[in-house]
Amino acid sequence: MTSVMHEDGPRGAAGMKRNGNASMRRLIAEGAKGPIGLVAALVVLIVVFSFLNPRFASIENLQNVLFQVSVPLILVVGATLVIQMGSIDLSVEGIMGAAGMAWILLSPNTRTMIDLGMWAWLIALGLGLSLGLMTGVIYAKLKVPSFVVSLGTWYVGLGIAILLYGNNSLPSLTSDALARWPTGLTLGLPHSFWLAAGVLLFGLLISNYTNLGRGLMAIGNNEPIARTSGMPVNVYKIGAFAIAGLLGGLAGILATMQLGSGSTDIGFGQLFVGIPAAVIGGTALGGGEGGMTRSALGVFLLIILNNGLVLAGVDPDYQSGVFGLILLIAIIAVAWPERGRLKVAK
Amino acid sequence: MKPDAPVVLKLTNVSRSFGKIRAVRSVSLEIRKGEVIGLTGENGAGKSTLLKILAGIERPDEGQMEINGKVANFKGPNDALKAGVGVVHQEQSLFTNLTVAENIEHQNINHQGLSRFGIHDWRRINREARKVLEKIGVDLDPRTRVGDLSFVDRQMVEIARAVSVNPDKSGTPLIILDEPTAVLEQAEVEVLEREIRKLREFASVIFVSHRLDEVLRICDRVVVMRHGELTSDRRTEGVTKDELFRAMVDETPAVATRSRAVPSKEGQAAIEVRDLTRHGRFRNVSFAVHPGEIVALVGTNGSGRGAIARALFGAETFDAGTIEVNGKAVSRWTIAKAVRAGLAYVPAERKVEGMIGGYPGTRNIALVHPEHARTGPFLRPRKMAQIAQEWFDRLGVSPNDIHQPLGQFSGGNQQKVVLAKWLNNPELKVLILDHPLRGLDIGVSQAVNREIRKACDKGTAVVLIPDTIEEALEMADEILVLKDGQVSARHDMRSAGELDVREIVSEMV
Amino acid sequence: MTHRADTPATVEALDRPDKVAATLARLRRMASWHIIAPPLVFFAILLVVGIANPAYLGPFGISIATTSAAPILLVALGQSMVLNTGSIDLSNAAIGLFGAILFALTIPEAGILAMIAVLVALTLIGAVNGVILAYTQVPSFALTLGTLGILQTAALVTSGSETIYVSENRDLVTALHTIKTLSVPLTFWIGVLAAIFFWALLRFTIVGQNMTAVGKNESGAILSAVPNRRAKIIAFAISGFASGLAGLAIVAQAGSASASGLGSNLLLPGIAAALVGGTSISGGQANPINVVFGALTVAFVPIAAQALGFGAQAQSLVYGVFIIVIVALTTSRSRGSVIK
Amino acid sequence: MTTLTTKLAGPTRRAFGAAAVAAAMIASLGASGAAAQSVEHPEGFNPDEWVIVASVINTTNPYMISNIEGAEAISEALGIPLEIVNSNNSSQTSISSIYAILASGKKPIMFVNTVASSDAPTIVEAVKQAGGYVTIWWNKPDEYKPQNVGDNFVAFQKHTGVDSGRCGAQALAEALSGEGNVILLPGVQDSTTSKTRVAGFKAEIAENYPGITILEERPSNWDPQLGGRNARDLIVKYGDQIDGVWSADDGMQIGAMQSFENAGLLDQVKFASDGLYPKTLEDIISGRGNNAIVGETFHRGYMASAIGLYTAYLAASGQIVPSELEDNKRESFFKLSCVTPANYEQYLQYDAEGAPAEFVSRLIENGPWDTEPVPLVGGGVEVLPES
Repeated sequence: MTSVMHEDGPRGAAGMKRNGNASMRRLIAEGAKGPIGLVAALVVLIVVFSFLNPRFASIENLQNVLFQVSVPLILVVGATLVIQMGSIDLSVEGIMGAAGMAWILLSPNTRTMIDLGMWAWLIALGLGLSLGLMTGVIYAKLKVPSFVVSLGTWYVGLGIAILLYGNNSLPSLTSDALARWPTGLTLGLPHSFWLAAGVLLFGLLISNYTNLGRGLMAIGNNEPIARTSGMPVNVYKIGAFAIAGLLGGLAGILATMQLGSGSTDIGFGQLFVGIPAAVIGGTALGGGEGGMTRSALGVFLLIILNNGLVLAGVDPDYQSGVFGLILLIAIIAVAWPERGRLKVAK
Repeated sequence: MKPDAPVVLKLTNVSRSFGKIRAVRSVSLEIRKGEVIGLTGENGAGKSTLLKILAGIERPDEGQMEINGKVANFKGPNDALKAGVGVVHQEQSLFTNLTVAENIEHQNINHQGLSRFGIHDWRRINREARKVLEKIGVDLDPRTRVGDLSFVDRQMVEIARAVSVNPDKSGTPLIILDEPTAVLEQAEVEVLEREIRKLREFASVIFVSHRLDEVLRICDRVVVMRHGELTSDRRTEGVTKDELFRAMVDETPAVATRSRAVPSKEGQAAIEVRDLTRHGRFRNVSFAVHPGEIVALVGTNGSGRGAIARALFGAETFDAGTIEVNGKAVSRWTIAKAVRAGLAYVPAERKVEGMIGGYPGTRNIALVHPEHARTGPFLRPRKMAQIAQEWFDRLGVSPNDIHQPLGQFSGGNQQKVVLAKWLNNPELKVLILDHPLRGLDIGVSQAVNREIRKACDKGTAVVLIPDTIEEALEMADEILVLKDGQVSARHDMRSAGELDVREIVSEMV
Repeated sequence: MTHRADTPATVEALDRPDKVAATLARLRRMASWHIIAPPLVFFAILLVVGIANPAYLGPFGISIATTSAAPILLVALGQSMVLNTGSIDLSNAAIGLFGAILFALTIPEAGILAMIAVLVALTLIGAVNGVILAYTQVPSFALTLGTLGILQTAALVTSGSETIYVSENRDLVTALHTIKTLSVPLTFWIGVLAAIFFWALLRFTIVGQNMTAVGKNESGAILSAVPNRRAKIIAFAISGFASGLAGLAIVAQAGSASASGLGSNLLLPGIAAALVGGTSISGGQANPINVVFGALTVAFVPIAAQALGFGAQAQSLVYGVFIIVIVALTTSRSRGSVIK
Repeated sequence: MTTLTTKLAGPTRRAFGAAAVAAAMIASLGASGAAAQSVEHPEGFNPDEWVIVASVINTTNPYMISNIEGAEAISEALGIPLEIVNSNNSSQTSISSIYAILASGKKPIMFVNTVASSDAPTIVEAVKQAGGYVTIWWNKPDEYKPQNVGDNFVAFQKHTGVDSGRCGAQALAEALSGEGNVILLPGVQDSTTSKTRVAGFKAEIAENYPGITILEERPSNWDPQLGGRNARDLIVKYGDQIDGVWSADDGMQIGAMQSFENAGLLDQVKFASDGLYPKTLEDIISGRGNNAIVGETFHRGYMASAIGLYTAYLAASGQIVPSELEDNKRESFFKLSCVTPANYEQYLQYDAEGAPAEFVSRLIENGPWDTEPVPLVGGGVEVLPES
C-alpha cells in the first residue's frame, strides 16, 4: 500500500506542491473506491430496467430520477456524517415535518396571510438546526444513546409540525415561482438536484477538509483516543447532529416545495431511504468508515430501484418484495468479497 | 548532555490517589534538557498514573509540576500538548482511518495555522508532517492511510506525533515513550534506539520499559518505581540488572533455567506441518512439535509467523500443504475442529482477540471448554466459580475477584486469565502462543513461563512466538527462524552449542 | 458499544488483593442503577397517572397497560436477544404481522395445530435472517431491511389485501386476550414467561453465554472457538419465534388481521421498549426481565398522555419527550465508556 | 323511509319536540351555530355520567379535522363533554388511548374512524365492557356485525365506496367523452374503502365506457407525496398517452396534480377523486389547469361524526333500541353526491361558517337517517360489482 502511495510522484519539493490537492483527491478516491460491487449493481440495474422499458433510459426519466433523488440526497449527507462517528440519527422525518410546515406557513400560502420571504427559510432552517442541536446536546452531554434521542426528536418534530398545522385547512403554495422552482431546469437538470448536488459538495468538503469532518472520522475510529488526544469530541458530536438537523430542515422545505402544499408527514418514509443508502454505500454503522460519495451512490441505487420497478410495471403487491429482494442481492454482492473467518458482522 | 543544561521537567512531591489507593506517592523528579530517563517498575507500580499526570489526563492531588521552568497544572491533554509534552502510549493510539499527516499533526491543527476557521490546509499539514518525519529520519508518505501501514511504521508515526508537539518556542519538548518496544521486534528496537538518540538532540525523553537491558542500553539515568514511590534514581553507568530488579520487587529474581526433562524427538508428533503455504504470507513451512516440546518461531513482523500460528489454529485458511494433528491429516480445518482436537491459541492482541473484556473471569474461563462446568446445555455457576477460583489462586491473579469484568484488570492479570482459559483442559495437546509476554512485567512473565513449562511437563506441545530472542533461547527446544514467509534456519537447542542473538538476527534480516 | 478504557483507578486499585473491596464492588454491580431503573420508571409514571386518576392504580390500570403492552413486549424480547448479539432485526415486526395473517388464515381450519405450525414457520424465517447474516456477513441493518420488504409483500399476497377475519375457532385465539389472570391477559403472561425463559437462557446456558460473548466482543469470541454463527442464527430464530407470539397476540386482540392493521407499526416501539428495558443498542448487554418493564413503559406513555389530558395534537410531542427523558433515566453510564 | 318514521315515532317523539324548539332557537341565532345545549335529555339519562368520544386517525387530514368539528358541534348541542382520540395512524395507539378514556369512569358515547378494519372488534369489546355505545365508521371486518355483537355496538356506517368510484368514473369518462387512457391511484392496498372505490370505478368503466382504457393502477397509501411520485413515474412511462387520472382520495390527487403541473401536462389531463377537500374546491372554482378537476364526491367528516355520535347517543339515552332497528340501520350506507364543476355551488353552503352546528341541529330534528345531504340510502355488507 505504502508503495502505491509513493507512485504518486517524486518525493520532495515537486511532490510537496501537489500535496494539498493530492490528499483531497485521495480522500475522495478513498470514499469512491470502496463499493465496486455497488457500482456494478447500479449498472446492472440500469441495464436491466432499460431493457425492460426503453423509456427508463430517456431524458425525461433522468430528470425524474434526479428530481426524486434530491431530497434523500440532502438527507444522506447528514446521515453519513452522523453514522461516520458511529452514531445514528432517526429524527429526519420529524425534522422535515416541522421545518416544512413552518416554512410553508411563513411563505405565500393559502392559509396564513404571512409572507416572510427569505426569513421563512431562515426560521424553518433554524427550527431544523435547533432540533438537531437538541439531539446532539442530549446525546453528547447526557450520554443517552443517539438511537433513542433521535427517535424522541422524531416525535418531537412531528409534534411541532402537528401543532403548527393546528386543525386548520391544508396550506398550499400560492406563489407559482416557488412551486415551479424545484422542477425548473438549468443545463437540463432540475433545480432540486442542483440544490442537492450543492449540499453533497458541501458534505464532501466538510468530511474531507474540516476539523469537524476529520474529527468525526476519528471519533468513529476510536473515541477514547480522540478524547485523550484532546479533541473536542462533544463539540464535534453536537456539530454533526446540528448539520444533520439543518439539512433535515432543508430537505423538509424542498419536499414541501415539490409537493406544493404542506403536510405534517412530508418526510414519510425518508428515514428508510437515507440510512440504508449510507449503509449500502459501505458506511459501517460502527463508524469510522465510508464517505459521501458512497452514500450518494446508495441513494441512487434505492431511488432507481423504485423508479425502475414502476416503469417495469411490477405488480404493486410485489413491489416492496422485489425491492427487498434486489436490496438483499445488492448488499450481498457488495459484502461478498470482504467475507472472512475473523470478520465481525453486526 | 551537559550537567548544567536547563531543567525541562521538575516534579516535587506529586501524589495521586484513587479512593483508598495511593497510586503515586510524593514523587520528586528532575529531568534536564537532552536527558533520556528510563522509568521502570512492575505493573501497577504507578508508572502509568505518573505518565497520565504528565500527559494531563490525570491531575495530581498534591505536589507541583514545572515544565520548562513554568508551573504547569494541566486541565486536559491539550494543555500538556501546548506545554510540549508528547506521549507515545503503550497501546497504539492512532486513528487507522486517517492519514499519517493527520495523525501526526491533529493535535497542532487548531493552533498552528494548519487550518483556518476549522478548514484544513492539507498542503501545510502534509508539509509539517513531512518535516517531523524527516526530523526523526523516517521515510513515510504523510498521505498514507495509517491503516495501510505496517506495525513498526505505525510506531514511528506514534513517535513522530509525540515529537511534533510544539512547546512555546523557547522550551524543550518532553517526549514520553510508554513501553514503545513491547510490540517491536529485535531489529526494530535497534531502529528505535537510533531514533531516541536523535531525539536527545532537541528533546528530553522518558523511556518506560520492562526490559531492563534495553533501559540500561538506552538511558542516561534510570528511575525505578514501586508501590507508587521512587525507590531508586541513578545514572546507568555501573548499574546491574539485579540491582534494578531488587529495587522493583522485594524478592530476588529466580534465575530462569530449563529445568525440565528434555523431550525426545521420537514418537508421534502432536502436530506436524508439511510444506504449509499461504500465498503472500508463508511458503513451504514444515516442522513438527512433539508432546512436551517447545518450538519457537522467530522472525520480523512481516515474516509470517503470526499467519502460520493462525493457520495452525484454523483461524486462517491455507492454500497448500498439510497439517497433521496426532498423526491424522486435517481437512477443512476450522477453529472449532482445532479446539476439539486439543489445540489452544493465545493471540497477541490480547484485549481485542484474547478475551471478552466485559465478561468476568468465571465466564472467560468457561467460554472455550464449558464441558467442565455443564449439565446438558446448562452451565453450573458454582462449578464455574470453583474452577475460576482455582486458576485465580494458582496464577495469583489480583485482584482475586472472579466476578470482576476482565477488562478492568491490568494487562498481566488479563494474560494470566487468558492462559487459564486454555490450560483449563486436561486434553490440551498443542498450545500456540503469540507474544505471550507482550507488555508484561518480570514478575508476571515468570509466572506465565512457569505455567507454559508445567503444561509441557504434562505433555503439551508448545508453538511459541516470542517477544525477544532471549525469550526464545530461554524457553525453546527448537528454534525456527523465518524470513519472508520461509524457514531460513533451524536450531535444535538440545544439540546446538552456544547460540547468540546476533546470529539469529542475521538470519532474520 | 460501551467498551471501557481501563482507567488507572480500576487497574491499579485492583492490583492490590482486597477481598472486601471486591465484594463491595460485586454488590454494587448487582444493584447497579440500570438494573433497577426500568421497573422504577414504569411505576413512577403509573403513580403519576394514578394520582391524576386513581382508576389506573387498580386492576383496571394494570389491565390496560398490560393489554396494550403485550405485542410490544413480545416483539421487544426478540429484538433484545438480537441486539444482545450486536445485530439488529428490523424485520421482526413484519414477521409478526405476517404471522398474524397466517394465524388468521389457518386457525379456523387447524386450530391449535395451526398455531404450532405457524410459530415453527416464523421461527424458521427468523433463522433464515440469521443464516444469511452469518454466512454473507452483510450488516444486519441492511439485511433485515430487505427481508422486511419481502415480508410485507408476503403479508399482502397471502391476505389477498383483505382483512382476514377469524370466524371458526374464534374463541380459541381471542381467549388468549380475553382470559385474564390478576386482570392481566394471557398474551402478556406469555410475554412474561418468555422473558423469564430468555433471561435464564442468557444467564444459565452455554448458548446464552455464547450469544452475549459474541455481542460483547465478536473477535474474541471467534478466537475462543465460540460458534458465533450458530449464536447469531439462534438469536434471530428466537426473534422470529417471539415475533410469532406477537402475531398471535395481535390476532387474539383483534380477532382478525390485515397487512396494514393492528401490529403494522410495532418495529420502533419494540426497539424503544428493548432499550428502555436496559438493552445495549450495540450488543453484549440484555436483561429480558427488564424488557418487560420497558414494554410496559413504552405502551403506557400514550395512555398516560391521554389520561393526563394532553390535547390530541400534543401527543406526538409528549411521546417524544417521554422517550428521551425515560431512556436518559435508564441508560447506564460507566466512566470512560463510549455511548453511540 | 315511511317505515322509518313510524318506527321512530314512538321513542323519539320527545326528542323531535325538543329539536323543533332548538331549530327555532338556532334560526333566531342565525347560522352562527348553537352555543348552548339545545337538547333536553329524556329523564333517566344523566349527561354527567357520559362522555362523548371521537377517535380519528390523525389530526391533520382535512377529513379528520372535519370529523372533529362534527364531534364538537354534537357535544355542544347535547351538552356532554368531548374527548378526542388521536390515533396517530396507529391501531395500537388508537386502542390504547381509547382504553385510557374508558378509564375516566364515565360511559362513552363514541364515534370511531378506525385505522384498520381489524381494530373494530377490539374497540367494540372495550366499549361494551365500559357500558358505552359506539358507532364505527368506514372500516370493520365484513363478518363482524353489530347485530351479533349487541346493543353497545350501535351501528356501522359509511358512504359506499362503489358509488364514489362510479361518480369518479362517470365524471372522468364524460369529460373525456368516452375515449381515452386513465391511470388509477388507489389508497392503502388492503383498505376496504380504497378497494370498494376502485371496484366501483372499474365496474362503471366496464359497464358503460368501453372507450376508456385503464393503463395502470399504483396504490399510493393515501400519501400525497407517494401519489406525486407515482404520478411522475407514470408520466415518464406513458408520456402524453395519459388523458385522465383518478385518485381514491383528494390527498393523493393533490400530489398527482402537482406532478402533472410540473410536467406541464396539467392542461391536457382530467382529474377525478373523492372527498372534495377545500383545496380541491379552490381548484375547481379557480378552474386550475383548464378545469382539470372534473369530478368529485361530496361528503363531509363532520356529517359522519355527527351522525355516528347522534345514533350512539340515541341508543345511550334509550331513545332507540339498536336490536329493534332493521339491518339497514345497523350496517348503514349514507348518501354520497357526485360533484362536478357544473353543480359544485350547491355544496358550498355546507362549508360555510357554522355549517356543522347547523347540520347538527337539522340532524337532531330529522333523526340520524334522513338528514340532507346525507340520508340513509341502504345498508348491509357492500358487495363489489363484477368488472
